[in-house]
Amino acid sequence: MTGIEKAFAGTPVLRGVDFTLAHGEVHALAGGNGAGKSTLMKILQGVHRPDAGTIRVGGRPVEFGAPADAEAAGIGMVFQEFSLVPTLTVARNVFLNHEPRRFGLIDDRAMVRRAGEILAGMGVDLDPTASLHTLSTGYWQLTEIAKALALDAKVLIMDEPTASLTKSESEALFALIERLKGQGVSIVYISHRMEEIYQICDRITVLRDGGVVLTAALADLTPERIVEAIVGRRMENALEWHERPAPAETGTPVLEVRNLTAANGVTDMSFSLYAGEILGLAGLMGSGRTELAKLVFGIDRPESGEILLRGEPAGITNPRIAIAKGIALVPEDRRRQGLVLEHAVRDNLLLPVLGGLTRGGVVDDKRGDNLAARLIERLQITLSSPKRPVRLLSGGNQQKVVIGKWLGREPDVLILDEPTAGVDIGTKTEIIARIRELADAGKAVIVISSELAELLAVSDRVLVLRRGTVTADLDRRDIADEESLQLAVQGV
Amino acid sequence: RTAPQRGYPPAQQALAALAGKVLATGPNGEPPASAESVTLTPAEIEQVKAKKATAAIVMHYTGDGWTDAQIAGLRQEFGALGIRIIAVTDANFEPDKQVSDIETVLARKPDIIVSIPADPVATAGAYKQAAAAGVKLVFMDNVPSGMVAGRDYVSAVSADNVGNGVVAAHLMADALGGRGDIGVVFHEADFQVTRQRLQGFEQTIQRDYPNIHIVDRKGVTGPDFAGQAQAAATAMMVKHQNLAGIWGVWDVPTEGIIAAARAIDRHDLAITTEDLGPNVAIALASNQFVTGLGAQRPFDQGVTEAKLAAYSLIGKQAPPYVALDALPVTHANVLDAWREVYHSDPPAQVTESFVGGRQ
Amino acid sequence: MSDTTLVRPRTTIDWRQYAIYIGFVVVFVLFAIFLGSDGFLTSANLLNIFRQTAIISIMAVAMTFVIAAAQIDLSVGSTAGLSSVVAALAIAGTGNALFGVLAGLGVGLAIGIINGGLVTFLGMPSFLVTLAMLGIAFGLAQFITSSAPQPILNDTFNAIFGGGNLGPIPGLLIWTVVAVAVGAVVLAKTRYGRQVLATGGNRVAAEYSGVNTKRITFTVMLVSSVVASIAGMLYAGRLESGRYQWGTGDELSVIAAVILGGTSLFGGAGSVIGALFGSLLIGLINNGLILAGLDNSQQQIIRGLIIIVAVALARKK
Amino acid sequence: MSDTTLVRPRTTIDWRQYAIYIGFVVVFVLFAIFLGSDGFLTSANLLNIFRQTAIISIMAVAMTFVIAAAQIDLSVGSTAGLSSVVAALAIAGTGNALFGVLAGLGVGLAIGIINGGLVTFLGMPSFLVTLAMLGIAFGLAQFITSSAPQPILNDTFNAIFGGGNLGPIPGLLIWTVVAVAVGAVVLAKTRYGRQVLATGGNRVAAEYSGVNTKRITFTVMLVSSVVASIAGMLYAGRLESGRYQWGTGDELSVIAAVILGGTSLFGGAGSVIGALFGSLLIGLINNGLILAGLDNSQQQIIRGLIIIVAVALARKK
Ligand SMILES: Nc1ncnc2c1ncn2[C@@H]1O[C@H](COP(=O)(O)OP(=O)(O)OP(=O)(O)O)[C@@H](O)[C@H]1O
Ligand SMILES: Nc1ncnc2c1ncn2[C@@H]1O[C@H](COP(=O)(O)OP(=O)(O)OP(=O)(O)O)[C@@H](O)[C@H]1O
Ligand SMILES: [Mg+2]
Ligand SMILES: [Mg+2]
Repeated sequence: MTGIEKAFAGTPVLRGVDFTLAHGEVHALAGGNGAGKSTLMKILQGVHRPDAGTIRVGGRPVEFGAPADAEAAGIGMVFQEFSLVPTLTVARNVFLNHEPRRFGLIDDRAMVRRAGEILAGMGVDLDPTASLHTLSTGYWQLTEIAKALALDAKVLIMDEPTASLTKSESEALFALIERLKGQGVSIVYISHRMEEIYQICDRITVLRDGGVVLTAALADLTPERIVEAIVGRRMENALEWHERPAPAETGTPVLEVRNLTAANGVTDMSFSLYAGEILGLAGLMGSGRTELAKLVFGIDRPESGEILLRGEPAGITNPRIAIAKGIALVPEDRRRQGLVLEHAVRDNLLLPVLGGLTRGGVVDDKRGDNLAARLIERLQITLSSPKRPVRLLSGGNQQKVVIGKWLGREPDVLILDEPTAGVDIGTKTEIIARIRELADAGKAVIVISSELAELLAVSDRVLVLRRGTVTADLDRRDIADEESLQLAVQGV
Repeated sequence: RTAPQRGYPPAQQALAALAGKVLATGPNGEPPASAESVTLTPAEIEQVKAKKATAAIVMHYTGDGWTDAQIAGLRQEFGALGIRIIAVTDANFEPDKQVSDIETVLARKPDIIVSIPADPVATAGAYKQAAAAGVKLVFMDNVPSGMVAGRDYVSAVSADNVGNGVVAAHLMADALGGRGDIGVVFHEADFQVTRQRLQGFEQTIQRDYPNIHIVDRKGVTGPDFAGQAQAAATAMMVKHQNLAGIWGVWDVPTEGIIAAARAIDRHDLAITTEDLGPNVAIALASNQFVTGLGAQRPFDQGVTEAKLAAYSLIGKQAPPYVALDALPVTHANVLDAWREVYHSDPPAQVTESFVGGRQ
Repeated sequence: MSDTTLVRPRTTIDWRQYAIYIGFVVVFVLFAIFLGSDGFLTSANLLNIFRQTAIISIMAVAMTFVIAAAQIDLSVGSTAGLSSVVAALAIAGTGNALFGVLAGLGVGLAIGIINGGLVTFLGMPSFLVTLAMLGIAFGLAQFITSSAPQPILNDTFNAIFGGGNLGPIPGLLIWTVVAVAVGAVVLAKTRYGRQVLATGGNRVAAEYSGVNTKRITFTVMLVSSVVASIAGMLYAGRLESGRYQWGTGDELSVIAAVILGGTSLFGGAGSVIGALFGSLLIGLINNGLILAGLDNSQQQIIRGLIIIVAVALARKK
Repeated sequence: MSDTTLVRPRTTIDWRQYAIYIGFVVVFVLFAIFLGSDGFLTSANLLNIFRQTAIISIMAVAMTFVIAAAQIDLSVGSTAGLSSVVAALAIAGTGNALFGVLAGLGVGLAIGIINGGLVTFLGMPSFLVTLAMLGIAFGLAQFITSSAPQPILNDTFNAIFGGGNLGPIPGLLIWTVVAVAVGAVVLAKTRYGRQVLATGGNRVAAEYSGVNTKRITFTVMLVSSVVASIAGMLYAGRLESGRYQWGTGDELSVIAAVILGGTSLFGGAGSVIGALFGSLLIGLINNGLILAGLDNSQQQIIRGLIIIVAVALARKK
């Protein structure tokens, strides 16, 4: 790809980008949120048409009018925002528009079988006949990957494939990438996670504000150099752990969970959370971390056991009560749970706080705009206007909006489920700093993250969950390193 | 079930006795004047032409042969009288739409409005408003409540709907040889015209034909009159295995009754109805299902209404209520009846399907 | 990097924003030119257009909320009909206009609670629930009156509801202005309105944000029925009688007005003012075509063409 | 349509699976018990139910595709009416049944191309386009016939379309079986069917997956109109005449059948067999209530109640 330019509604997004992918290489594409990574790849996939520039595949110039053309040219993509149909099953999504057929009719049994094989190849246990809308983000992500793999593409674009995967799924994926590489498949790998990039990529290209600022073999680069290229300035390692004055784990905990059991998979779970404490939840996919959050926030109902808030039975039966009692949840799935995609960024940011903005029954839009502007500023959300649909934002910027919704208020208990999925390093630092700030101000925070490094960076204490119950309660100081925590998570 | 033998002298005599008679009385009980009595001298016609008057036709509906013939008659006569028609509206049976239509045409300040109220109560206000604006009103069939002939409106011209029902009853008796079980498909709505027909039919059957029993009655409400009637007729025939005949309140529902009889092979069913629509005319001509009907004379009715409107322009005293007698139609006279009703030759399909030689 | 072409929030497709207004102006100007001589521009006629569209406009205000919340209400027409006869019967029975009004509103409340309850608490699709209710209300109205019209002789009632004028201004126009003003402010400016839009845009996300989506769904259905019952009384007052046919088929006109006004059938977006102009556009066309002296079939054809062209033209802009 | 459809209340999915079948069986058994003596169970009557629902069922097959693709088609009823009169006129003119059929199909093609084109290439909401087309087709049919029925004397035509029987089996039943069989296979078992569901379930995702969503949208609208034109000829054959009123109001019955059958108005899911049973359930209720000797107002009330109860009960399962 040479001299690629693209603007949306007059806003330049790509300014003359050159990008080359060598045969059988894994090429990392990095950059801040809104740098233009996804847009560049969507142009290669035929979703967008470039305003200028040329694309060559195997030396031949090509014009992709639609994704079908790119597929025909042997290019497949794992979309950051997914290309899945919620009303269809996993298998039907995986083979969407490429269904195996016998006598002209779709052979569903063969389709389910082959989908099962692909998922197994990814080391995933997921029922191919499960309807997608019943599954959680982790499984959407895996289905999206399987869908791209099903194409047997020569060029495979992966746009933040591990954003909502846990370490074990990611490792399985990396092994798979190695195999594909062996088969001469070329891969573009977009990620915000430095260690992943070093683990599997050969070369890296860094975009900033729609321009290439760095292209080189990873071997000759230090992480610091890359981070500097991405954010445009030197900065200390975001995932450095600062030991904080341990909060007094005495007196009544802000939040206490006793023998909690629920239909969503949580079984006999107990723990307590103290004011000023940051509690990390580690676990495999399906381990019940999200489910725990859903129970505390009143989305799901417990069957037995109790939740105490400041020593009192919380009596939370729906999110409104939870919010009223000072609990906030940054949900795992920004598209389904976090955002009204068609609505303006501003309206999304203000939705939970409208009550506070209402004067004499009418919403005070001026104050609203100011608040929104402050949040956009603080989280460095890249957008053309707060009045445009959040749908048009880049993935990471959408995630920032979800976080912004709750940073807008000062909850006593803040639960963040995969808060930094898809968020760039610069902002990740900002978010972590903000979390520490809140804790220092005496708020209690629960952080769910599949990125253990991040978890270790923020937590004072880490709970390890497996099959919906607590298997370990570790003080941060007693955790030697990521590996030891990963072992605890896998339960070996 | 034994096929009834057609032909019943008492019924035929009753029909003969009925010829030219009008059984209905006016909205306020006025005795009916005959249409023939409404005439204009050449001098009067010149006077009218000189007025260069305009007229609006405000219908409850314009979607069938009857309203078509009415409007055709009005157009012809108004044309002859040099009166320009500035609007023809269709309320689709909705009184509120008709009120809107009246309000709208008043914006064009017509001298005359010829109209059939979709509802005597609901539309009264709007008609009074029109009368107050000095518009001359002539009504067809039905008059808004609380309006008085001569004061609020010129005159009302109506078909003899009671008489039409009576005719259909005698024709039914004739077809059934005076005995048998029959069903009735009526219009389930508060609509005077169709109610009078039902009344005429049922009363005649009960009064004159003790051996004919109405064993089932089902209403249709539209908009799919044919479909509803087919379902109703089918149910009647399923439930009453020896049903000999069905009366349909006008030709459109009757087409559904015909379809029902055809679908379940009841070719011996005797159907009588009202109004001479093309399809029932074909059924009559081809001797299938329909054995007779009572026809109105909508074209003549339109002509008469136009003349009465002209009366009002030149201050000529108009009779408060004019009625046109019902015309019994059978296989024998269907082609002539068509010419009489519509003042035009029957469609090719009707003449072609006439069995048993031209008349 | 903030661009000047500010698209207003909650846009799914830009044309929705202005289509209806452009279309309205274009049609109005054309009629003014070609029908001016036929009395189109007389104030009497322009007031007619308002009078004739008022009832649809008022129901369209409530329907805007229903559709913005990603629901639908097909029972508004027959709810109006039932309320008109119940009000008429109550007045005839008690001779008191107030009782009539209360009875009419009662009909709206009852139907709204049933519709809302079934949709909200049994999770039944509003399309089916309200379609069934359409039949039930229509049948009830016909049954309790044995399909006879119920005259209303109470002048106060007839004057307040639809019949009367305030000086030169028809009462129906006042009803419309009030309904539209309230609706527009509530939808665009209040927390409730924003929550309706959020519920329609993404029910789960709204729920996670602390919006009581059940309450929202229930209330939009309830209000729609209550407004429909008021519309029924406006029919009754205007036509000085209650009748089971009042409002028949209005559901389609009301929904059409709302969609013309730029509200998405899929929820999450809505414009009350747009709905008003949608309703006015349809009324404007009907009025103009009658003045033009076209017969019904021609009116039907041209109305369809005008709607398509108006929307298509605006789309191009 | 937009990615917001990623989220849809779960309830709109669960109950659908079996609701309609359970409802159908329950109602059938009740009628069999209480109306057995009124001839409900006679084979003649059961065939009647098929005969009376056939035309709706056939249009419902095509409408299932339209709604599954997140579109709507309100013009099917009047398209049927127009096709019936055009076919009748062509037969009267040429005396040849084949020309009649071709003319009728031509109507469907023309309307389908216009509907599909406006929706697909101008991005106009299908609700508005097809509502406008409803009026245009109806008006045209009335205009070209000056609202007179057009008798059809061609026995071949009348026999093939609706009128005739094949031995004991009504021709309409055969038409229904063929339409449903083809529709069910295409939707469930072909790539086209999957593409329709994907387009309706998440248009963007479908695009990303290489589906030509414009083509899908265009073709579902086109097929819907063509099928409607066939339905029109079935009316014509059954009633041995073409008339502009044939099909009036069918759009609601057809959509109701589809929704009852478990297709979501928001697209992405659809069941042809379900739509058939939806249509049969309505026909079953109508048939039973008429046999029971209820007058229309009572029928309306009870039909509504049965639909609500049937769906609610099934919902509980
Ligand atoms: N369809 C669109 N219309 C308008 N603007 C768009 C559209 N798609 C992307 N943008 C803008 O283009 C810019 C780049 O978006 P893109 O998704 O390529 O960023 P990204 O590098 O993928 O960021 P992230 O790491 O958050 O995924 C963003 O500012 C986004 O708002
Ligand atoms: N094998 C499976 N097949 C289908 N659905 C599953 C399966 N496993 C889990 N789920 C769905 O996913 C949810 C739990 O997975 P989820 O990944 O959200 O758990 P988690 O603890 O939040 O892990 P993570 O936060 O890493 O996703 C449950 O609500 C369940 O509906
Ligand atoms: Mg991206
Ligand atoms: Mg989770």
